Amino acid sequence: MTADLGLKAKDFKTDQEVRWCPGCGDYAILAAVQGFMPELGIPKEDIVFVSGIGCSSRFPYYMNTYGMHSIHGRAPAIATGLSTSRTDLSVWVVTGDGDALSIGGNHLIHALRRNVNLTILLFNNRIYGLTKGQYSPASELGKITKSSPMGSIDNPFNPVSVALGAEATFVARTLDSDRKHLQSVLRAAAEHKGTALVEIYQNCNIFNDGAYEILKDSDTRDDWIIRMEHGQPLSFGATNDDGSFGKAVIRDELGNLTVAENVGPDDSRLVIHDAHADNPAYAFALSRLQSLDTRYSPMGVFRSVERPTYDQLMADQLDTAAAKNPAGPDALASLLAGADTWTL
Amino acid sequence: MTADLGLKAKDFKTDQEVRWCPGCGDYAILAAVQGFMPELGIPKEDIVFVSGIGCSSRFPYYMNTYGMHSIHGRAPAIATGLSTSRTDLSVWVVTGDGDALSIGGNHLIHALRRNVNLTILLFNNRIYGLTKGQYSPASELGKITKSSPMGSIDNPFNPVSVALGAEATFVARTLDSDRKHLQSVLRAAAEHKGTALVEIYQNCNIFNDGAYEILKDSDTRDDWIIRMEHGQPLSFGATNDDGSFGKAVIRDELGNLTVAENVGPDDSRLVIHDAHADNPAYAFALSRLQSLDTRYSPMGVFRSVERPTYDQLMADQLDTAAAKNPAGPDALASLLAGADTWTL
Amino acid sequence: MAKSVEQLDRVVIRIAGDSGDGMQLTGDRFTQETAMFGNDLATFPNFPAEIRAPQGTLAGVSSFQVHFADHDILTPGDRPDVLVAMNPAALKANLGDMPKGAILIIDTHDFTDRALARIGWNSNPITDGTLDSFQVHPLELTQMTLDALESSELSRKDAGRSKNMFALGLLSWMYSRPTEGTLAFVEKKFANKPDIAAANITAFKAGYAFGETTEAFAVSYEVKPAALASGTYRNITGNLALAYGLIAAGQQSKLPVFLGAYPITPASDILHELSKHKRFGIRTFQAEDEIAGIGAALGAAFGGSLAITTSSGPGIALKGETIGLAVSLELPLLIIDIQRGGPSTGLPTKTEQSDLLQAMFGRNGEAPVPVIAAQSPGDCFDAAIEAVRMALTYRTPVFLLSDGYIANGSEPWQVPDVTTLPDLTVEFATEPNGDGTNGGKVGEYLPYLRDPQTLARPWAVPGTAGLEHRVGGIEKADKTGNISYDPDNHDFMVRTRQAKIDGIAKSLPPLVVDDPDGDASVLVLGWGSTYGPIGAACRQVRTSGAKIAQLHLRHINPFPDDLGDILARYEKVVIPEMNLGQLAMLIRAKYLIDAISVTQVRGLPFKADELADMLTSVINTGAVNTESVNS
Amino acid sequence: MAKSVEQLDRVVIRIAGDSGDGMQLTGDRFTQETAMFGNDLATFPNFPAEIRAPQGTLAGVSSFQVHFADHDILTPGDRPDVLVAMNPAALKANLGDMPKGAILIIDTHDFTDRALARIGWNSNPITDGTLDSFQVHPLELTQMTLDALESSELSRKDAGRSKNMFALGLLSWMYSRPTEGTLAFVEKKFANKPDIAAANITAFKAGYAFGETTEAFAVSYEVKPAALASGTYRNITGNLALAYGLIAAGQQSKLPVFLGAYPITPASDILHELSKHKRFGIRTFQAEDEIAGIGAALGAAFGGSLAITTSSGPGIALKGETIGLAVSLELPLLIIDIQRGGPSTGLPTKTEQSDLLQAMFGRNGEAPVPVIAAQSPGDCFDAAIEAVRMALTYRTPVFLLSDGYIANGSEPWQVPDVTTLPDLTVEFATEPNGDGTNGGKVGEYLPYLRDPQTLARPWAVPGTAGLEHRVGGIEKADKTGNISYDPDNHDFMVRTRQAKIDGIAKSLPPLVVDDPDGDASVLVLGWGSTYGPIGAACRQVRTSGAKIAQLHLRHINPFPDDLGDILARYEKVVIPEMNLGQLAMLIRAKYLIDAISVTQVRGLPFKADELADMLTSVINTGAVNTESVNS
Ligand SMILES: Cc1ncc(C[n+]2csc(CCOP(=O)(O)OP(=O)(O)O)c2C)c(N)n1
Ligand SMILES: Cc1ncc(C[n+]2csc(CCOP(=O)(O)OP(=O)(O)O)c2C)c(N)n1
Ligand code: SF4
Ligand code: SF4
Ligand SMILES: [Mg+2]
Ligand SMILES: [Mg+2]
Repeated sequence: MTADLGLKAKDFKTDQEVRWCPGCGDYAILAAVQGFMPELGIPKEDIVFVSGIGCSSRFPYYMNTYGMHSIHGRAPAIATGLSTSRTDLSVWVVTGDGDALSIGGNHLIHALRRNVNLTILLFNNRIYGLTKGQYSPASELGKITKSSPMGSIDNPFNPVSVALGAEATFVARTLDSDRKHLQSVLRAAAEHKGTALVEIYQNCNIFNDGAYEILKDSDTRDDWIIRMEHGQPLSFGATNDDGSFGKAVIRDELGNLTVAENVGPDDSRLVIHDAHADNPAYAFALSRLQSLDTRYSPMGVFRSVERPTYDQLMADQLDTAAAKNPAGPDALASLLAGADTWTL
Repeated sequence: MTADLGLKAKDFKTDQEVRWCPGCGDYAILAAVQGFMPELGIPKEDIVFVSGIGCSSRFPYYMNTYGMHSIHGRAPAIATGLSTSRTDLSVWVVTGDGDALSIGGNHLIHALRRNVNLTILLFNNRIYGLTKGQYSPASELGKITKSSPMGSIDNPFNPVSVALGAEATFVARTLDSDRKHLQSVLRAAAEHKGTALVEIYQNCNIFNDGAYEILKDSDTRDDWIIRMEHGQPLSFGATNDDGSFGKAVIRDELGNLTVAENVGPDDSRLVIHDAHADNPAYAFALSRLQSLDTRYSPMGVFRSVERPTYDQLMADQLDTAAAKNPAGPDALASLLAGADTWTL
Repeated sequence: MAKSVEQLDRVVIRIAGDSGDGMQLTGDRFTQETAMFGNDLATFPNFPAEIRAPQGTLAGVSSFQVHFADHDILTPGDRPDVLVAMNPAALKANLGDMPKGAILIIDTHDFTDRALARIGWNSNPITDGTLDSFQVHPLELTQMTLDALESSELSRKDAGRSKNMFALGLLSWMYSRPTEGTLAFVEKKFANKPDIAAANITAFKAGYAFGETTEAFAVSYEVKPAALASGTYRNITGNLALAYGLIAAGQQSKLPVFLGAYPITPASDILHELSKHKRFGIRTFQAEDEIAGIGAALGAAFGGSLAITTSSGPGIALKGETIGLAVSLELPLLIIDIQRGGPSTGLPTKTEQSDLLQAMFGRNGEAPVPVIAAQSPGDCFDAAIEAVRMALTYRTPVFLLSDGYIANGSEPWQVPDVTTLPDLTVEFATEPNGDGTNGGKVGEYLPYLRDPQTLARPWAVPGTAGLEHRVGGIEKADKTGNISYDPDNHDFMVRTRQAKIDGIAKSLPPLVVDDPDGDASVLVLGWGSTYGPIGAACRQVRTSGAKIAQLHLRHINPFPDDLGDILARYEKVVIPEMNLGQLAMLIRAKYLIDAISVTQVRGLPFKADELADMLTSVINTGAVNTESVNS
Repeated sequence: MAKSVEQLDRVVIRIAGDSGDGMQLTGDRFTQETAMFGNDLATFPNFPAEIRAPQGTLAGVSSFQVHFADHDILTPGDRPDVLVAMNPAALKANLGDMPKGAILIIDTHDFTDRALARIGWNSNPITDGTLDSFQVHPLELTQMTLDALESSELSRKDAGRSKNMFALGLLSWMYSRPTEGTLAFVEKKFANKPDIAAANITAFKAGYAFGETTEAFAVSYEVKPAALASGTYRNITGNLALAYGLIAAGQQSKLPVFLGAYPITPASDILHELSKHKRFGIRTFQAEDEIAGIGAALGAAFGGSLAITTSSGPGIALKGETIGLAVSLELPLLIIDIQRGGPSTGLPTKTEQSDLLQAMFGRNGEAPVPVIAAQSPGDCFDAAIEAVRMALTYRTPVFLLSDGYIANGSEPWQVPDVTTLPDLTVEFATEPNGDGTNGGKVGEYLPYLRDPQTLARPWAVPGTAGLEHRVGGIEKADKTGNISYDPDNHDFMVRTRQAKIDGIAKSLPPLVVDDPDGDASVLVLGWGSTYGPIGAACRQVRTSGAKIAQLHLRHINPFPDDLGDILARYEKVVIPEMNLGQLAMLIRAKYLIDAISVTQVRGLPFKADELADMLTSVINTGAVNTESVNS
C-alpha cells in the first residue's frame, strides 16, 4: 500500500504557528505524526484530520492535509459521516481524554462497535488542559484539581477497557516521548481496516506534569512498561543471569493474567502475546494489569482483528442495490410516479 | 435491611391504565417488580423510578412511588443528581436498549464508572419499540427493519461487556418471563451499593417477536442458558448418567472461557462461578460466551463487587468539610467579606 | 334489490378503532382507491403515542379521516359526514366531532356492559337515545367477518382481525370506489401469508357484498372525479414527498446523498423511505443520537455529499450546537424538522408549529440560518428542492420545517416532469483562488474568499490536490479562514454571515397574494401547514361575499424583500398559527405592524369553519371576537 | 532624590505580556492594592484562548486593564493612560489603543531583531520614531530582575519569571499603592516554595525601589480614595459574586445546593468556587457533559435541592432539550449562561451578549423561561439571588445571563449585610391537596394544582409519605399531571405555562429610569454588561450639556409591566448591544416602537467615548451617524 510519493515530514507542516505551551507533549506527537505520514503512501489531499475541542484538538491546524477542528466530543461522529461517504479517504481523529471519554464517550464507543474506518488518536493527559486543569474521566481517584479541591471522587475509566467493552477491533497504547514506539503503533493502526483506537499518553506540563513520569524515567520505565509484540512473550524488566525474565505476564492457576517475577522463558504460565485473538477477553485481561498509577502499563497493540468495516458494508449495500436495479435515466421519474397514478 | 412494612404488590400499582401492547414482555417485568418491591422493606415514598423514553420508559407511571418519565437517554444522569443529593432514597432507573445504549450510552457508562447508587433495569428487546421498529444497538447484524431494509450493518453491543468495560461493580442478566429468576436478580441488585445494571431480556411481540425464543422454549432453554450462581460450577444442560454435566463452562489450555460438553464435576477445567472476583476480566470473559443469536447466554449475576459509592464519597466530603470548619451563623457573612475588605 | 345512487360533491369520512385494529391501513387503502378514482382529497391520520394502547380504551383510539370531492379541496374537513366506529371507545372519542345528521356506522360487537363501563358509559348509547340526532347503522361487523371466514383455517382471533377489511369493503361499496387496487395490495402485502391474504380479501368482498345486499343502506353515493389541472397524479403523504424531493435533489445536483438521522416521531418515515433507495447512491446512517446524526451529516458535507439530517423538536434541540458549527464552517446542510406538539416530549403524534423560533434562534451566538416551510403534503417535494438550492448556492445550513399534520396527511400530487426540475449542479473548487491581490498568494487556496454575489465561500472537498485546508468553529480570519481573535475581524465575520443569509432574499421570486379583486382590507398571513385550513377559510369568507386576501410564506428567514410593502397595503394583518404567535413576533419586530396573532395549540389543525368565523369578525369589526379561536 | 507627587482623579493602566508572563496575576494584585487603598475601580482582563500561546507572538499576548479613580466609575476605561509592555508583541498588540501622550513602560529585554521580525517589525519601534508621540520609558525590566536576584539559588529562567513582580513593584511606587497585601499574598501563595516566594518579594521590592531611585520617573502619582457610600467593601469579580450569590441563596432558602456543570470558559470558575464550599452543604457534580450537568441538576431539583447548572453558549445549546423538560416538570432550576463570543466555539475568552435569543427560544415547543441578566461584577450577586427567588417562587427554570466581561472583570463591592438578604424559604408540600371539589378526591395529591396567585405548582419531594406522584415530559392533564392527549387540555396547559411566566411581571418593582431632569427625549435602553459603558457614556453626554435618559433591564422575560409606558415617553429609544440586536428585536415586537439598535460584536465591551458620540448624534440628529459604532 505504501507507494513512495516523495513526501517528507515538512510537507505535512502548515504555515500556522503551533500554539501549545512550551514543553507540551503534543509537540512530540505532532512531530511523530508528521514524520510518519510520508510512510502512509497516501497523497496529502486524501488525508483528513478531524478533531474535537481541547489542546490536543488543535492538531489539524498543524497538519497540511484537509482538516476540521469541530466541536467538543463530536469528532468521531463527524468523521463517521466523512469516512462512510468517502471511502477513498484516510480519515484520522485527534481527541483528548476529556473530548473522547467525557462528552464524546458515546460517539467513541459507537464508532468502535460499528468499526468505521478511522484512526483515532486519543491524547490522554489525564486532565482537561484547555479549560485550565479540571480532572478528566481518566484522572486518578483523589486527584486534587480546580474542580476537586478535596480530591476527585470519580473512579476513572481505563480507556482500553472501555474500547474493548465496545467491540473495538483495534486498540493500542503508546507514549508521546517514545517516537519510535509511537510511530510503530501508528503504522499498525494505519494498516488496520476499521476503527483503530490509539491511546497516547501525553504529558501536560502545565496542569498535570509528570503523569507518566515512571513510564519515562530510565530508572523505572523498564520495570513498569509491558511491551507487547505479537508472538512474543510478555516479558519485561531486566533479564536475569539464568535467562529468566525479571518480570513477565503469566496466567495464574485461576486463569487470570498477572505479573510475576523471575519467570523462565519456558514457563508454561508465560503469556505469549496474541494481538489477533478473536476473543477480546484476552486483550481485556491485559488492560486490567495496569494500576491507576500507571504501574504495569502494557504498551503496543492490545488487539487487532479483522472485521468488515462499516464504510465497506454500506458501500456494498449501495452497490448491490444499484446492481440489482440500476438507477437509469428514467429511474427518478418512475420513482416519483410510483405504482398508483391516474391521469387527467 | 428488609423491614416488613406490610406492603403488598398492589400497593405499588397506580390508577393509571397500563398502555403496552397486549402480550408485551413489559407486563411481566412490571408484575415481577411490583411483586418484589415489598421485599425491599423501604417505604413507598422513599423509592423513585426514573426513566427515559421508550415503551419500557413508561414504567414509572405504573409504579405507585415517586417517579419521573424524563427524556430520551438521560435517566442515568437525572438519577445521578437525585441519588447523589438524596442518599436516603432508593433510586431505580428503567431504560430500554435504545434509551440506554444508543442516545444514553454516555450517561450509562459514566454512572457505572462513578458507581452512583442506582439500580438500572435495562429492558432489552433488541429493537426500538416506541418508534415502531428500527434496529437498536442491540440488534443483530443483518437485521431487517424499517430503517435497515437490506439488513443492519451495525455490529451490536454486548451490554454486559460494555458495562464491564466501563468499570461496573454489578452486572446481571435475566429474562422477562422467568419471574423467579428476575426477582432473585432484583434482590441481588437492590442489595448492591453502587450502580447495579440489570439487563432484562424482554420480548417485543409487535416488532421483534421471539427474539429470545430459544431461551424460553422448554426444548432449548436448558441447553442455551448458562445459569450463574456464585460458588457453583457453570454447568448447564442435562446431567449425564455418569454424573458429568451435559454442558459446562471450562477454561481451556489457552486460558479462555469456553463451553464444553460432558464435563465431569471434578474436571479441573470446570469453572466455578465467582461473582465477587475483583478483576472484571473474568466476568468479561463470561460475557463473551454468548453468540449473537443468544446461544449460551449466561443468566444471573456476572459481577458484584464492593467499591465506595459516588453518593457516599460526596456526602463524606461534605461532612469532612463541615466538621473541619462548620458553617456557623457567621459563616456566610465572613465568606462574603473575604480577607481583603476596607471600610468607608 | 337495485339501489339508488346519490350524487355528492364532497364527503368527509372518519374511521376509528383501537390502535391495533388497522385503522391507519384501512384509511390508507380507502384513500388510495379514492385517489385512483380521481377525486381531490386530503387526509388526516390521528393516533396515540402508544404502539398499541390497551384495547377498548379512549387513549387507545386511532382514527383516519379522509375528505374527497369533485373539486379541489384544501383540508381533510372540519367535521366528518360519516364515522365508522369499530368499538365503544372509538364512538365516544369521536362523537363530539360529528355534526347532527351525520352517518354513524358502528360495530356493535364490543358493546358489552363491561366495555361500556370501562369508558364511563352506564348504558348503551345505541339504544339509550344518545345517538338520536344521527343516522345510526349498528352492525355486527365483527360477527359478519367471522361468519364470512367460517370456512377458513384461521383462528377466531385471527379471523376477527379482518373486520377492518369488511368495513373497507362496505365503504368501498357505499362510495363506489374501485377495488382492484386494494385487492392487489392485499395480495402483495401478505404474499408470504396466503391464508391471511385470502381472509382479508374474503372479508373485503363480504363487506362490499353486504352493502349491496342489505336493506340497511338504501343508497350508495357517488362523488365525481375532480377536474384538477391535467397531468398525472398520485396520492402522496408529506413525508414521502419530502423524501422524494431529497432524492430528486440528489439527482439534480449530481451529489451523493447522505442522511444522518436518529428515529423520532413523526420524522422517522423519511429515514425509512430514504433507506430504501440505495440504488440512487443514497446513504442513510441511523446514528446513536441526534447529535451524531447531524455530526455525521456535517462530516459528509465536508466530503462533498448533499447532507441532510431529519428530526422533530426534541431532537432538533439537541442539534443546536452542531448547527452553530455548520454556520461557522459555511457548509451546505439540510436540517429538517417535522414538528410535533411540545414542549419537551409533548404530544409526539400530534401536530404543532412551535419550533419556528427554535429554528431561528436555537443556538449560541449570532448564527443565522435560512428557514423555509412546506405548506401541504405534495408541497414538501418542492420545499425540499428549494431548501437544497439554498444550501448548495449559499453554502449554509438550511432549516426546512414541516409538521405532523402534512407529514402524515396525504393529497393528490401532480407527478412532476423530471425534465422540468431545476438544475442544482454544484461546482466544487478545483484550483487555488489566491491571485496575489485578493488576500492570498498566487497558488494559495483561500477557503473563505467569497463569491461577491452570493457571499458563498468555495467548497473544496478532500481529494482535491492543492486545496488542502482546515476549517473549524473558532472565529476565522476573512478569506484565509485561519483562527483569528481580532476584534474587527470578528465583527466583520459576524455581519458577513448575517449578510449572506439576508442576501438570499434577492434570489426569491415575488410573493403572490391571493386577493382576487385586489381590494381586500384584511390580509391573512400564514406559514407551513396552516395553508390548507386558511385557504379553505378564505374560500368560505369569500363565498359569504366578504373580501379577504391570503398570503402564505415559504420563506421565513430571510423574509422576501417585497413582504414589507405587501403588509403595508392592508389595514389588518391576521396571522393564524398553531403556536403562541411565533411568526407574528418576527413580523411585528421587523415591520412594526400590529399584526393580530390568532393561535391554537391543540395538536390538531385549525378548523376552516372557525378560521372563517374569526376572519369574518376581523373584517367586520377589526378585531377577533370568536370564542372558538384563541388569540 | 525627593520626587514630586502629582494628584490625579483617575488613571487607566494596562499591563500586557506573554500569556506565560503572569499578567493576570499582576493585574489582580495591583487591583487588590488599589481596592484596599479605597479607590473606585473596574478591571478588564483579556487573554487568548490558548493556555500558553507561543512566546513572543501577537496571538499569545495577555493583558489586564484597571481603571481607578477618586470618584465612582463604571468601566475599565476606553484608552489606557499607561501601558506596561513586557515584550515587543505586547507593545504591538496594544499600541493601537493608546492615546497620544500616554506613558509606555517597555521591557526592552526581548527587543531583538529576531523577536521584532517575528511580529513583523523591521526596525526597533523604540528607536525608529514609531513611539514619538508617547512618553516612553524603555527599561531593562528583565535584566534588573535578574540582577536583583543574583544571589538567589534560582536558575536564570526561574529568576526571570519574577519580572512581573518587578513591574508590579514599580507601578505600586508610581501610584502610591499600599504593598502589604501583595507581600502577604506572595508569602501565602508560595508557602511551599519559599525560594520562589523570596524571589518574588525581592523583585517586587526592587521594582518599588527602582521607581523611588531612578531619574527615569520624576513624579509619582496619587489618586485619592473615592467617596463611595459608606460600608464595607471588597474587590470582586462577577463569577465570584455569582458563586457567592448562589451560596447565599442556598442559606436563605435553607435548601441544599446542587450544581451540575461541565467545565467551559468563561463559566468554569463558578464550578471551581462552589466546589470549595462543601461546608455549606453544596454539592458540585462535574458531569460528563452539559446534558448530564443539567440532567443531574434537574434530578436534584426533583429531590428538593436548589439546583443549578452553569455553562456558556455552546454548552447551553446542548441543554435545550432538558430545559424543555424542566419547563414541563415545572421544577425550580437555575440555568446560568456566562456568554462568550459566538457562533460555535467562536471566541471563547472574549465577551458577547449573543445568547439572549437562545435563552428565550432555544428549545422545542412553547417553553417559556424567565430570563434575567446581571449588569456588573458585583451585581452578579444580586442577580443570582433574584434568579433563585423566581425559580423557587414560580417553580420554573430561570435563565441568568452574565458574560465574559463582567465574569472576569472586577469592581469594589459593598459587602452585603447578611441580615438584609431576602428570605427565600420554600414550603414543600407535605399534605394531600385534593379536597373533593378541586379536581382531586380528599386525600389525593394533585401535583399540578396551582397556586392561584403565582400559578406555581406544589413541590412535593420524595420521602414525603402520601404524596407519591409521577411527572414527565409528555403533556399532562391539568391538576392531576397524568398523561393527557386531550386537545383542549394541551391548549390550556401551553397557555397556563406561558401565563405563569408572564405573571412574574407582577412581582417586579417599578423600573427606575435615570433621567435627571425628566426631560430627555432620547432613552438609551440596555441589558447586561453594557451597563457600565452605557452609564459612562451617559455621564459624558450630560457633562457636555445634553440630556439623555438611561434605563437598564434586569428582567428581559417577562418585561416589567411598566416598560411599555416608559418607552412611550421618549422620542427615540436607542439599544446598544454586543450582538446584532437581540433585545431590540424583542422590544420592537412587543412594543412596536422603532427602537434604534446599535451593535458591536468585537469580543470587547463598548467604549464609553464611542457610545457617547453615538448618543449625542441621536440627540442632535435623531439618527446614529458615527462611524465608530455599527448600527
Ligand atoms: C460543548 C462544550 N463544552 C465544554 C467546552 C469546554 N472545553 C473545551 S476543551 C475541554 C476539555 C479538554 O480536555 P481534553 O479533551 O482532555 O483535551 P486537552 O485540552 O487535555 O488536550 C472542555 C471541557 C467546550 N468547548 N464545548
Ligand atoms: C431526543 C429524542 N430522540 C428520539 C426520540 C424518539 N424515540 C423515542 S423512544 C426511542 C427508542 C426506543 O427504543 P428503546 O429504548 O429500546 O425502548 P423500547 O421502546 O424498545 O422499550 C426513540 C428513538 C425521542 N423521544 N427523543
Ligand atoms: S495546557 Fe497542557 S495539554 Fe494544553 S498545551 Fe499546555 S501543556 Fe499542553
Ligand atoms: S411495541 Fe413492543 S415493546 Fe412496545 S409496548 Fe408494544 S410489544 Fe411492548
Ligand atoms: Mg486532556
Ligand atoms: Mg428496545
